[in-house]
Amino acid sequence: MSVVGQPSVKAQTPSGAEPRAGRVAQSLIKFAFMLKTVWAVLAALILGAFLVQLAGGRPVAAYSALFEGAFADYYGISSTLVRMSPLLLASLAVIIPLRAGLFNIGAEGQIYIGALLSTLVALYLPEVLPSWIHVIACIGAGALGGALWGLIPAALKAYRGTNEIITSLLLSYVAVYTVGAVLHAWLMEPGAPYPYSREIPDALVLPTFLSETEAHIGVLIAVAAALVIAVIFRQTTLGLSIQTVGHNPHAAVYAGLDVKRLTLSSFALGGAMAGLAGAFEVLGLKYRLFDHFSPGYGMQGIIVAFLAALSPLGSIVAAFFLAGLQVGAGAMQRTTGIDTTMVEALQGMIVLFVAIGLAFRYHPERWSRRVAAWQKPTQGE
Amino acid sequence: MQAVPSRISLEGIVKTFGGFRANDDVSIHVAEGSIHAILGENGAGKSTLMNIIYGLYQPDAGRILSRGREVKISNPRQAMALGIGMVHQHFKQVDTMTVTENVVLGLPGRPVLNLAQDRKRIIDLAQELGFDIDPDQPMWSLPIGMQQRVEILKLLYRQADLLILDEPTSVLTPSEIKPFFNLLSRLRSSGRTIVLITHKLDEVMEMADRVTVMRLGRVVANIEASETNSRELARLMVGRDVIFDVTRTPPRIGSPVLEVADLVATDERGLSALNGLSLTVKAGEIVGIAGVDGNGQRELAETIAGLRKASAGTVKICGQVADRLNPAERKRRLRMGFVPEDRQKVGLDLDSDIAFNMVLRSFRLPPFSRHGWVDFAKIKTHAKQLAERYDVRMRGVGQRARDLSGGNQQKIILAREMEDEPELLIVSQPTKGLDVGAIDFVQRTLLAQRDRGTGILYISTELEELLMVADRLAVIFNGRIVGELPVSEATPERLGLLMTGKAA
Amino acid sequence: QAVKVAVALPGVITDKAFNQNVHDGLVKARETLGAEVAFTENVSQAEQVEVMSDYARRGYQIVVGAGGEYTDAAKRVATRFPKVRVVVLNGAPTQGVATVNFKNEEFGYVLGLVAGRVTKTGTAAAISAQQFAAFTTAVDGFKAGLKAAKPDGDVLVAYTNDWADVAKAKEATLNLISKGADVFMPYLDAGWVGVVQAAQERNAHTVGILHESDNNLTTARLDFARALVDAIGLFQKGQLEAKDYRIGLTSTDQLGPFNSAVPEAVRQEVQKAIEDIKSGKLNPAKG
Amino acid sequence: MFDFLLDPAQLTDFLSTGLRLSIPLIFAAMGGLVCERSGVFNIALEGQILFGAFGAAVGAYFLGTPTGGLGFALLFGALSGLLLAVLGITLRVNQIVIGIAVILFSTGFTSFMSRVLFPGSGNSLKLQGFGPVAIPYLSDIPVLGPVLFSQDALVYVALLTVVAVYLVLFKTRIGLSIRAIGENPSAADSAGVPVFRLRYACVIAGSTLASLGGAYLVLTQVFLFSDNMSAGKGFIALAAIVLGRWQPQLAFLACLLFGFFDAFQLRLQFNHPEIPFQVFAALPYGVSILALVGLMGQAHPPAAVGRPYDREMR
Ligand SMILES: Nc1ncnc2c1ncn2[C@@H]1O[C@H](COP(=O)(O)OP(=O)(O)OP(=O)(O)O)[C@@H](O)[C@H]1O
Ligand SMILES: Nc1ncnc2c1ncn2[C@@H]1O[C@H](COP(=O)(O)OP(=O)(O)OP(=O)(O)O)[C@@H](O)[C@H]1O
Ligand SMILES: [Mg+2]
Ligand SMILES: [Mg+2]
Repeated sequence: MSVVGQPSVKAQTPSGAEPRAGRVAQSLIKFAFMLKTVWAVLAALILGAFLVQLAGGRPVAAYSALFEGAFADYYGISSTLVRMSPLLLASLAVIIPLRAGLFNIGAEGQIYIGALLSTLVALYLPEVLPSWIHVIACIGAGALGGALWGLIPAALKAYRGTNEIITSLLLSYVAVYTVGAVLHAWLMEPGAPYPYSREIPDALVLPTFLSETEAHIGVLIAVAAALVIAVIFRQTTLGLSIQTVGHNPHAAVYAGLDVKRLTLSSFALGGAMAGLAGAFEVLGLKYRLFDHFSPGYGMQGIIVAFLAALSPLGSIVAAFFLAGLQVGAGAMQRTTGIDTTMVEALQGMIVLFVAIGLAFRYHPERWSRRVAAWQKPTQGE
Repeated sequence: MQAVPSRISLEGIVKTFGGFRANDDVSIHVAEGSIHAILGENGAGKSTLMNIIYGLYQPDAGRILSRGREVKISNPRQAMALGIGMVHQHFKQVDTMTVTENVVLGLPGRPVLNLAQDRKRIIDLAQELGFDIDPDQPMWSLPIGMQQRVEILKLLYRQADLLILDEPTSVLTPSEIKPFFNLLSRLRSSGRTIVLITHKLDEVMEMADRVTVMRLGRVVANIEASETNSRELARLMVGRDVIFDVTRTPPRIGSPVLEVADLVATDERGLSALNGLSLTVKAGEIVGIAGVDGNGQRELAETIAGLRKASAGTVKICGQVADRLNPAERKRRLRMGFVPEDRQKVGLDLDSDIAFNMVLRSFRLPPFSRHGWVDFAKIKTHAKQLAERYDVRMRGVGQRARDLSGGNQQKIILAREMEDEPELLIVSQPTKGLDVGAIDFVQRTLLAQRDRGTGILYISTELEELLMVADRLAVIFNGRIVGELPVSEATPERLGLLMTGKAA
Repeated sequence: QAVKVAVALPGVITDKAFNQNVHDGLVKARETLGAEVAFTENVSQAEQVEVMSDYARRGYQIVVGAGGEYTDAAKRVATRFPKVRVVVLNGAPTQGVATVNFKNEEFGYVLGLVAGRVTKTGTAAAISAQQFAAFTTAVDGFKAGLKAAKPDGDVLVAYTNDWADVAKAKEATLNLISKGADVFMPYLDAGWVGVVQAAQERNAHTVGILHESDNNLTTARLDFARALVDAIGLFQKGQLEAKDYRIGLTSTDQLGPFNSAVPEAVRQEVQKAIEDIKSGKLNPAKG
Repeated sequence: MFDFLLDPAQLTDFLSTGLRLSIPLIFAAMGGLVCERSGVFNIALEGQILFGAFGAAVGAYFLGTPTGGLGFALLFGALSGLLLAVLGITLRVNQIVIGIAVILFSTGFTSFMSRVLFPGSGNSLKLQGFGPVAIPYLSDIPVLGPVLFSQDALVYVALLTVVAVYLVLFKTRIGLSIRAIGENPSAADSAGVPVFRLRYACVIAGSTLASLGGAYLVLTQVFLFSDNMSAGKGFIALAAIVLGRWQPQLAFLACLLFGFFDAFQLRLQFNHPEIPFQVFAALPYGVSILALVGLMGQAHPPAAVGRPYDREMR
């Protein structure tokens, strides 16, 4: 019989006595992992360079146009910010319910209904109120619209167990058609060349914070919303409760949480974010309700949400990135004349590569083993 | 060293998880045709080691030899090809499929299924083993002991000759253990090799030929069963002497803290589980619920805790009718603690950290939060204190609950529910899967609670345990209490009759 | 010095319809007028102002929004860049912006007239993706023309909801055929091909807007390419004003070749109708 | 409103339209169903239809035969499936993200390449497609004959696909394994099922099926490629899978439900010009929601769907 000495729990990091070179190599590798998103974008751009070449463009010129157009000049940045606002809000509409374990792929519909309600309040609430109150009412109506539309799949889920992914998706189509039908039957400006409503009163147009651009304060509100959501999830019992429901509904019941109510409220809160995006498109950008006004913000919001690994703060960065990519791609097209469709393909590739990059994680022990293996032959010499 | 050839040998196995060494230079030789027990505290690395043999985990270092030949087992299929079969600690079954489908799954054969034929063969094999199994039942609907029989059937259907059984007896009721051991003996005499993981030392002494004891990822002893005894094994495992007899003072009984009257409730399938059950627990006493698993124990606990709706009857806690209160309110207002039977599904949020799990049921209350704002610093200190007191083996309170071993998960729940000064405490199978040190600790803590005046309802299928800690026993059968008696008058025979509904 | 022209397009330049037609205009302007041209395809509504402003900033003197939905964006860009001439095709008359419109009802009337003379069932149909002004006015004219030829005739209208969905357009047409329609006026982007295919398969006819094909009776050349070239020419002469330009139907040149299924008499009748519209004797929206 | 149901000619057209609108949905839904049953969420169906359509156009254009088109469609579908599998199964990238990224990429890539490969011809390509195949005798039955038995070859393929998917999933050994890895991959792995290999196979096969939906659009419906011609069909197919509770036969019915209501709404539109057409356009979606809500009981997706399997995770 053999009794081995008693190991302690602490002394279990693999070999503390690594050679110096090994440690340097390891920290370099760690650093390289931190930059994985950068590598991903680079890889996509290199692959995309072939497409650019194929489209008859010069990659370097094209890419510098992309970068400048998105981030390096006043108007580019403002466009990026304007685009970022709906993407960010749409991503919050995905993130909040997903933390409760519910997948909302219907942000698009919530955006449309938010825009519709906001427009109705803008056009039909009597202009007796001070305009700033009226503006707030319009914004609130947008949030309310989105929340109500989001409540439908949530309620079906909570009370009937209906799959919320599909109901929210189908309801998106219904929402887009609803806006079309309301415009057609009622709201459309007489003689308009395209289905759109009357213009909202000037007093209700959201102020801009960068002159001569479309950069409306909705952008700032969106960022503020993301911060608030982040705080809710990090610091409040509501956030923790939603998260517990998402992790394990049985444990949530055991913890005394009202799972149905949290289902409803997380979806409604998410919908409200999407609704805000709709309201801002009307109040800050188009000043009217247009048929088919969203270029797919709902779906893009899903991408942002996942690129941000479902973190509201990360969403700010991811939305800024994706918005910059879109704006820059447009600028690249205008500067160099490269085909728009190629630019779309490039965007898809970049998103794909960034997603791949995010999947790679740094495992210290694995790399320390590998580094040690590399060093063996050199030490033998 | 080995006269008998080694069926499987592990040499210098190392396995790390995120820098943590779960197995640290482990070497074991399992002799052909033997029953080899592996013992160790919760989290010692037993399951990890078995998963390595079965090809589910890849070791970072070390060799595996099957019948003396070095092998690389990179997936379970290769393990199966080497004649290795495993029953996991948490069963791996497809709940939605039937017994037959689960048994057939993964086997080679004609592309078109012929389940009728398999079904027949399963029935034959089951008969041979003395199992009473309905092959057409979906897996989820089977009681857990039955599920285990299906798992064993699965291995034998695949003609495994090395059976790895990870804590098989922790899910069995006492009456099921005897035939189970008989089966193991028969399997051994038919030439099969068995690796048995368990926390029950008397089982080891009864069954095993050889014993390996693990501590903190290392092998601390490799020893013939005939050369040792329970006490020594316990000391090797835990690192200190474990005293199995608890000293108890007579109870100081107070007023009732739990009054259950004519409770009626149904289970998930809508079948009646409680049929007018009545029961009282007073302050300062431990009432044990004895019974064969599946006679309404789980439903009783859940109904009292507020997780299940009663269709009739009332539950009074500390003199107040509790029927309309949710679990949190019962805990907060009526000072009721509850240790659920299913720790992973109900008791814990596995994806959150240990600290949060320590306050899972109270994070919305002061001092852990105020006006909706959470005070994480308080939660953390609180968790650290509890973890220390309950000896939770972890890397820190920020670690995910999922990554802990089962025993340590159980300790989190116990700590949380007991440290809140409850007046009523419902504990359901509190020692399931715990090592001897931990069981000892839990029982002492429960007795201390009792002496402080808490009324405890102790539900367990382990008779010995009940006889050791309870003051009074109530026997449950078919959703009703069929007999109550002070523990001094309880004998296993008398209880046995009551538990099978043969005496009233 | 070359004049610089930029266009924002809602669709793609390969649709063999509106977008491609506008793009053709750009190409022609480059070739014949030496203009420096640029364009962006698939401009979403949210980026209209961004795209048009960016062109204005880059020194393009004429910035065109191809479609009525650009009217608002154009107004904003025109205010912000008073030196730039902003043009909207199919746009609503707007202060500070040059809008170019065809008198859709006149073209529609003539197409309806031809359809009415050729139809055997007395039922024709118009198909678009969305309901919008240019289409509805064309349909008004189409109805009036059809009724002039066949007083008890009828015009059905269907929307596919997607400018480019060929399959949907084809199915809509097939169903309209079984409902009795035998002449079709598609007002679509890429989707028109589906209408033509269905008509060919079932021996029905189309009257085209821009496009031509075998079964096509005749085509209304709502020729934005030419309009665009003309506008640029005016600009070069310093004459392109911020006003509403309306292009009427004044000669058979603006129609495509007649199909053999259209009798000579009908061709004469068309000629006559054009004269009457020009002289004001005929109100094409009312008949 | 329903008068067309009484006229055989109109009824035949209505039913044929409904069936034709359903076919791409059926292919995509069966493909998606196979993926989801194996535990992989394939949200990229929309992009794969597009890849299939593009592949069909490329094949038919350069090889000059519809069979060539079919071959390329299958190839493109399989490649897109391989991409999804490598990323989603081996690299464990979030399946939702890669799905959407593939959709984005497919839209741009196919439009762009169609300009490079078919310069100037765009949507006026006139590709060789498959013609209808009349089944003797059966095709003479009034109404049903023309609708069901004198259809294009790919229509029969679609119907056979449904049967095949059903039989494979529920009557074969490999089907049992597929259902198991979608439900509990860890259990299946432990029982000896090659989880990774099988998921690869399902994703590639499923993606290939979805691409057939695109091939159908090009080779039997419109004989040309046009930008973004999938037009949302992939998303509807996703809905049909859920509506059909992950059962092939029910998902098939869900696709028909959708296709027929789409055909129906086209008819309602021109019968009721006074009502905004959007009301009708929304009809198939609304009906699907009602059907989803109205069905008794809950539908549970395969338990492991969307979660990459990692052996060493607890
Ligand atoms: N997949 C994993 N990821 C991270 N940590 C793990 C994993 N598997 C095991 N561990 C850790 O390894 C240690 C050993 O766990 P293991 O399950 O082998 O213990 P055990 O001896 O079987 O305990 P018990 O008796 O409680 O079942 C534990 O600390 C556990 O947290
Ligand atoms: N723990 C793991 N988690 C995720 N992927 C793994 C893991 N182990 C192996 N793989 C992947 O699966 C592939 C096959 O590995 P392995 O042969 O061990 O699995 P398997 O069960 O036999 O599956 P298959 O036979 O289908 O490949 C490897 O190439 C690797 O990419
Ligand atoms: Mg274990
Ligand atoms: Mg393998």
